[in-house]
Amino acid sequence: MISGRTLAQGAGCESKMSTDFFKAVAICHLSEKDFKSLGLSEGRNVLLKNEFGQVVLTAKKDAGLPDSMVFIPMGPWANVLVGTETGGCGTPHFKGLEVEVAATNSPVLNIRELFFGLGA
Amino acid sequence: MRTITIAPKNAFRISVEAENISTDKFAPLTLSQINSLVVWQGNRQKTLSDLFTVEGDDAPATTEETTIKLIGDYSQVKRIGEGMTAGVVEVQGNVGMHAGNNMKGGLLSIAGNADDWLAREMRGGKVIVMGNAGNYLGGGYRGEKCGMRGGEIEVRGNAGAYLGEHLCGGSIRILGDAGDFPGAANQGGTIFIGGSTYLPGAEMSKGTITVKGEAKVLPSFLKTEIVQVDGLAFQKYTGDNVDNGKGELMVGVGSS
Amino acid sequence: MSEAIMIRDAVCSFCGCLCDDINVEVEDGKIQRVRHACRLGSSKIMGHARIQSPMIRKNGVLVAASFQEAYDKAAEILLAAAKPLLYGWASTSCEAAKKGILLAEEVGGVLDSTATVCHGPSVIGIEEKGLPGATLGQVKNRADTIVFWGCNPAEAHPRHSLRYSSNSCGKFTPEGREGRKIIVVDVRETKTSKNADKFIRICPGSDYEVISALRMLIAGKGESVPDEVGGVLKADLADIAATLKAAKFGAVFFGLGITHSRGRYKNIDNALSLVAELNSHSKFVIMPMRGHYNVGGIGQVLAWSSGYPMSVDFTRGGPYFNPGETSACDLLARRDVDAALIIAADAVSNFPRATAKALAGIPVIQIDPYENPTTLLSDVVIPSAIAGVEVEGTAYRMDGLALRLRKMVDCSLPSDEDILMGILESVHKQRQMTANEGA
Amino acid sequence: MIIKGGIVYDPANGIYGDEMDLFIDKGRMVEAAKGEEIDARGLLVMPGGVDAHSHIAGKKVNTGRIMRPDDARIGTEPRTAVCRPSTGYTVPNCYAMGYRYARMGYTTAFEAATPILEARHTHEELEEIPIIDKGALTLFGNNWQVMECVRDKDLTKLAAYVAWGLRAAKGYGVKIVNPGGGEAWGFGGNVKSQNDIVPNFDVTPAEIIVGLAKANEMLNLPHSIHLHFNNLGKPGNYTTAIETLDLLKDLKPSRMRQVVHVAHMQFSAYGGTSWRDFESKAPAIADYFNCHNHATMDMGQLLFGSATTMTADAPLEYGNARLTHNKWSNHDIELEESSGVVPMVYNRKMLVNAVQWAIGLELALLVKDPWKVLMTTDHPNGSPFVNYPEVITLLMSKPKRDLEMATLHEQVPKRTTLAGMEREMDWTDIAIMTRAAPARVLGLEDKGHLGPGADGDVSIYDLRPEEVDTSLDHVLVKKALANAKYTIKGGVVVSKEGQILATPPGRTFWVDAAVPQADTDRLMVDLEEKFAKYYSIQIANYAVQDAYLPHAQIIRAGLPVLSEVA
Repeated sequence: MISGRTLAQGAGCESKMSTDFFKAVAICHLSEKDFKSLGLSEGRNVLLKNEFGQVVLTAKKDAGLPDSMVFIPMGPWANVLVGTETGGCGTPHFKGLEVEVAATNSPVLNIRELFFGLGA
Repeated sequence: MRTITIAPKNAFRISVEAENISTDKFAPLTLSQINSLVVWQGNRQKTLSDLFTVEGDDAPATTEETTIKLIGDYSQVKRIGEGMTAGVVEVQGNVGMHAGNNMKGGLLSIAGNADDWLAREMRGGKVIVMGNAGNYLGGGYRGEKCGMRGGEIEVRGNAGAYLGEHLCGGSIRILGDAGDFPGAANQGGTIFIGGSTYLPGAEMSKGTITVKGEAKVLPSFLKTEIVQVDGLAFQKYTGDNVDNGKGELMVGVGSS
Repeated sequence: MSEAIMIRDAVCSFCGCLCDDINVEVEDGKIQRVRHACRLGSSKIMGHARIQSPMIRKNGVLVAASFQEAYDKAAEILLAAAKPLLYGWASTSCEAAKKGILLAEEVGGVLDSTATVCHGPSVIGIEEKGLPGATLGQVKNRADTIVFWGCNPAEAHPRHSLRYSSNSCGKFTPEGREGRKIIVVDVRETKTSKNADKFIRICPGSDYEVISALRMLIAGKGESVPDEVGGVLKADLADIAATLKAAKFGAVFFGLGITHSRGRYKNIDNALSLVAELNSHSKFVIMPMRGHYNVGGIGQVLAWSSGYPMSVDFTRGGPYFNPGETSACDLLARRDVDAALIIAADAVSNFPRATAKALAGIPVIQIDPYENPTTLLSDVVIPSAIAGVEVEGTAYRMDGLALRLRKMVDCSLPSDEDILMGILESVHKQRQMTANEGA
Repeated sequence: MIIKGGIVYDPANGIYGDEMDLFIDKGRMVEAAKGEEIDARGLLVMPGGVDAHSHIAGKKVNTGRIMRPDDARIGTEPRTAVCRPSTGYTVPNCYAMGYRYARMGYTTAFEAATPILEARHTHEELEEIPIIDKGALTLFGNNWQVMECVRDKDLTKLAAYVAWGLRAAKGYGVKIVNPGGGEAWGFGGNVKSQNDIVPNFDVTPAEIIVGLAKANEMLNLPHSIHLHFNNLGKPGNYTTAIETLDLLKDLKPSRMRQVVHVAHMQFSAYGGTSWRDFESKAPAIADYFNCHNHATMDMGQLLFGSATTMTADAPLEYGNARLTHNKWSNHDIELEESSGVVPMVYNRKMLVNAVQWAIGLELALLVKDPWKVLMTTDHPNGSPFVNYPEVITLLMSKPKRDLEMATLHEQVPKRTTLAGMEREMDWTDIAIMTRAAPARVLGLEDKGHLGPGADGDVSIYDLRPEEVDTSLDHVLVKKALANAKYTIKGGVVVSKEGQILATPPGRTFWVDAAVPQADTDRLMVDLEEKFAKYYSIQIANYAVQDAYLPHAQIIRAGLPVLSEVA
């Protein structure tokens, strides 16, 4: 799993509670082949899981991605899958994480739902 | 022989900086003087007795004849044994960051795990860890050209990333696995890793790194011969050739 | 209706490009139109929904409060803490940063910037090797070869290519894109790689090895390099090495693709050596693609104030620096702070989930123009005016160049600088009261 | 304020160790005043120290800090009720700079090299340095507009540009560093002599230097051109130095001062053909200075230990980095300059370093007139400024020099003439080299002396000039100079016995030179094209805004004199 900036993520990062930001960021890019082999179609969701957490995202085809790699715009959804370890130098691994991906019928949590229970 | 035993009064939420817990600092002091040594918890300056119970012989002794026993959990206590030149510091559990910083002599033994930066810039003496050690074991400070310069470190478990960075002397022995980049910019120290690791010896110019298990080796190392050490076969490499390094890297045969 | 005013050559305060040719049309005290800015800049300058009033959490709910009440509550939280974290600083002015450093000294806290989750590894790399760089105009006027390594300016810094790099024209580069060789190194195809002459796809986490192989090839020691490194054929690497050596002026821009991946600061360290060595053959410079518009500025201010550019621990009075120990993510993950002030950054969104969770367990003060997930778990929320739109100030571009941010429109909210001064004054006041009570 | 009974050295006013009272009122020296009395009976009293060449602020300095956390940790001092925290040794933080200068009795220091484009940054840092008064020299020697004016022999346009550039940078004077070499470095090259053609610009370094010197005098600037020679730091470079100085010997200064100030002469007084046969040519350089009156120099003394080299001479720094295999930062500034930073450790057992150490001292001791030699270490290139007491005691004590010499590489006496040098400086020499001369060289009329109207900057040392043997008691002298008994800045005691008592903000001097509007109009045509095509920022955002100099002190120059000439 790789997370990183996109135009839409950048344009929305000062209105994080908005639906535009949700649409821009709560997504998961997959290669065409992976998209097909998971039996996905436009608008379907995927469940991503690793030792740090799990998150549901809307699947999106990306011709530029190699197989077995997913890309998620940087932000709170991607960070569910990121661990706290910084290797002693302060920066967590936001890229190059192993995740399991499966198609799912579960809904994508919106930003308030995503942080429900975390707040005071 | 004078033995002083210290135990935390409570568990620490905010880490404690206790560079005064060292044989050199304790040796010339009576117990009540030791009790009033300064420790820091965040921005609060405290005395040792605010946070710890201190027991043992009251009469000062030489540093060589001083032993400090640390009972309880010290995983949130930093800089224990900093700069010590002789004597013994015995940690019965885990220890926090920077234990044995700039240590020059004596023995620091840790029964549990040690956090990052153990024995940073060590110059002499011996450190033994029965459990695991964190990142930057025997490393240097940020931006310095030299890490550990002398002495001996042994870790019975695993070690974290960047162990022995800028190593200028001394020896480090890890019985388990080591994290990424052990012995980076090694300038003359010796590292032994019983288990596996990743990209050892980056930019090393001198010294030796032996990896008994598997290791991903940089493309800038030159594969030379197979050598036998203590009945085991090792693939020998020289490097790091990006800097025309003359270091030796030995990796157990059977790995890539 | 008042007449429209045109503000010319204003500085955009979105990303590290700090484009300074922005024209803004203001009418009735509102921004009507933004010219020359990219989608990111326009979006920022046109504005979003704002927090309207200071808020203090009472019985689990944020309720409106006065600014003074918010300053007093913030000061109370900071004074009660043995180790407060003051985090953010990337999207505000240097003037605010200066006050923030003063506050961190005053309350004995740890000050860290968002660099810690983006180019922090670059800083550590620079501490190992130094930074052979240049201003962006030097690249524009001279570069005939440009490498984008692990960065995607087409999405993160949309005007970079036209103003400063691949597509810009200058004195010795009149042909612009036509006269340049563009190489993109990444783990995936991006909009940036589509504009490249050569795209090198490497395996995730193999940056260090690939750079070592390039250093060997450039030094003419390629014989021992294996046939494939990091998923790239040696022939392709040799080809790149030859291109780099033949450059008249080369520039390497690198991004989070290299700092966030396995190897982290060692990747940067190696890239810095590569560029230093290339200077024996051709002229070469390298620079990080800084994200938030003033993440460079907080680094500069902190360096001249404390000696260190990020992750500075003031708890013992004298500055101490050690990323991995004094950096925000580590302190939170280790539960080694007992209060936090988050300013001009959304830590809850941008930190790993478990790290963000640690913020829920301690009192949090937020200073920000916008509501975001950090607001959800803050105890004091103080809305601020936006530097570079509503307040003047200083920002440092990704190449270290300082520019003056303009004020385009009025705002009834105080600036970050004012808010920090308000908190600082309350800190002094409460200290004085405690001292008087003691006496 | 009254300073009672000090032994005063104020060479600018012809006072050489007289016992007298001094008076300060409203921040200035006056004939008589009342108020706080400072007991200075029998103690050494001098004007506040003036450092005319030091790298204290700006991008280079901060780059040094950022790449050297190893240095920052050395000088850590916690915050106090009066002081912000201090860090660093060779690259101290801003606060430490102010406190450490003040502790030594210095009240003024000038940043030696600022590109116009990055002057905003320099002023941000200068403003953050407490206590001392400051100024920044502006770099012109590799500037496209300058080279084009010189190529076109358009001196009036060049003068208009210098005036415009100083105003844009809020700069104090004209600094020239390896002219032409910085431009050549834009494509990785350098110039090898003052007569090389600068690639793509069809001018020579010699033409740039002479052109800027003439413009400097046309503008009647308080300071002369401030020159870092081509080939600096290279064996055999003393010929470049002498030949370049000779280009300027017939120029008439517009004020009572030199025509050229040579920065850190030590680095340009080298003989030999390589580092193997490297030797001192200080005698030849000193000879030139003794026979000519158009030039002054500062020592650029090198001391053993840690340093951080930082200069606009970027190709030199690349060479340093490759030679020492050390970290290397470079920073090219579009259309204007280049620069570099490399940490360094000077070792007394290394022949080259030991010879360099000797050269600085030879220069100061061989030049007969102390008004021609300023004491500097080119902070932090030769050594950090906190080591000035070491340099001063080396100049004052032959026994101290002998002690040092005994620890050096044994070839030093063969490669230098220092061993045979008997001269020991006195307090008058020192007061000139550290106070009166730097102020005069910079053209700071109210600095470096204690006459009525001068700034109320006074340093008082716990030394009795009438008792102390500066030759034998060098340990005592060095200790006393490190922490003045009192440092008074603008009539305020800022430091007492090493303790900082007050941190008033210092002023920043800059020079506003008026030029005929017609020249500026012609110039703007060129500049507008440059900004449209080549600069990466708009002309509207270029000049340093007034907000960055809340404590500005503007010195006027230019037009009236221009019209007189016409």
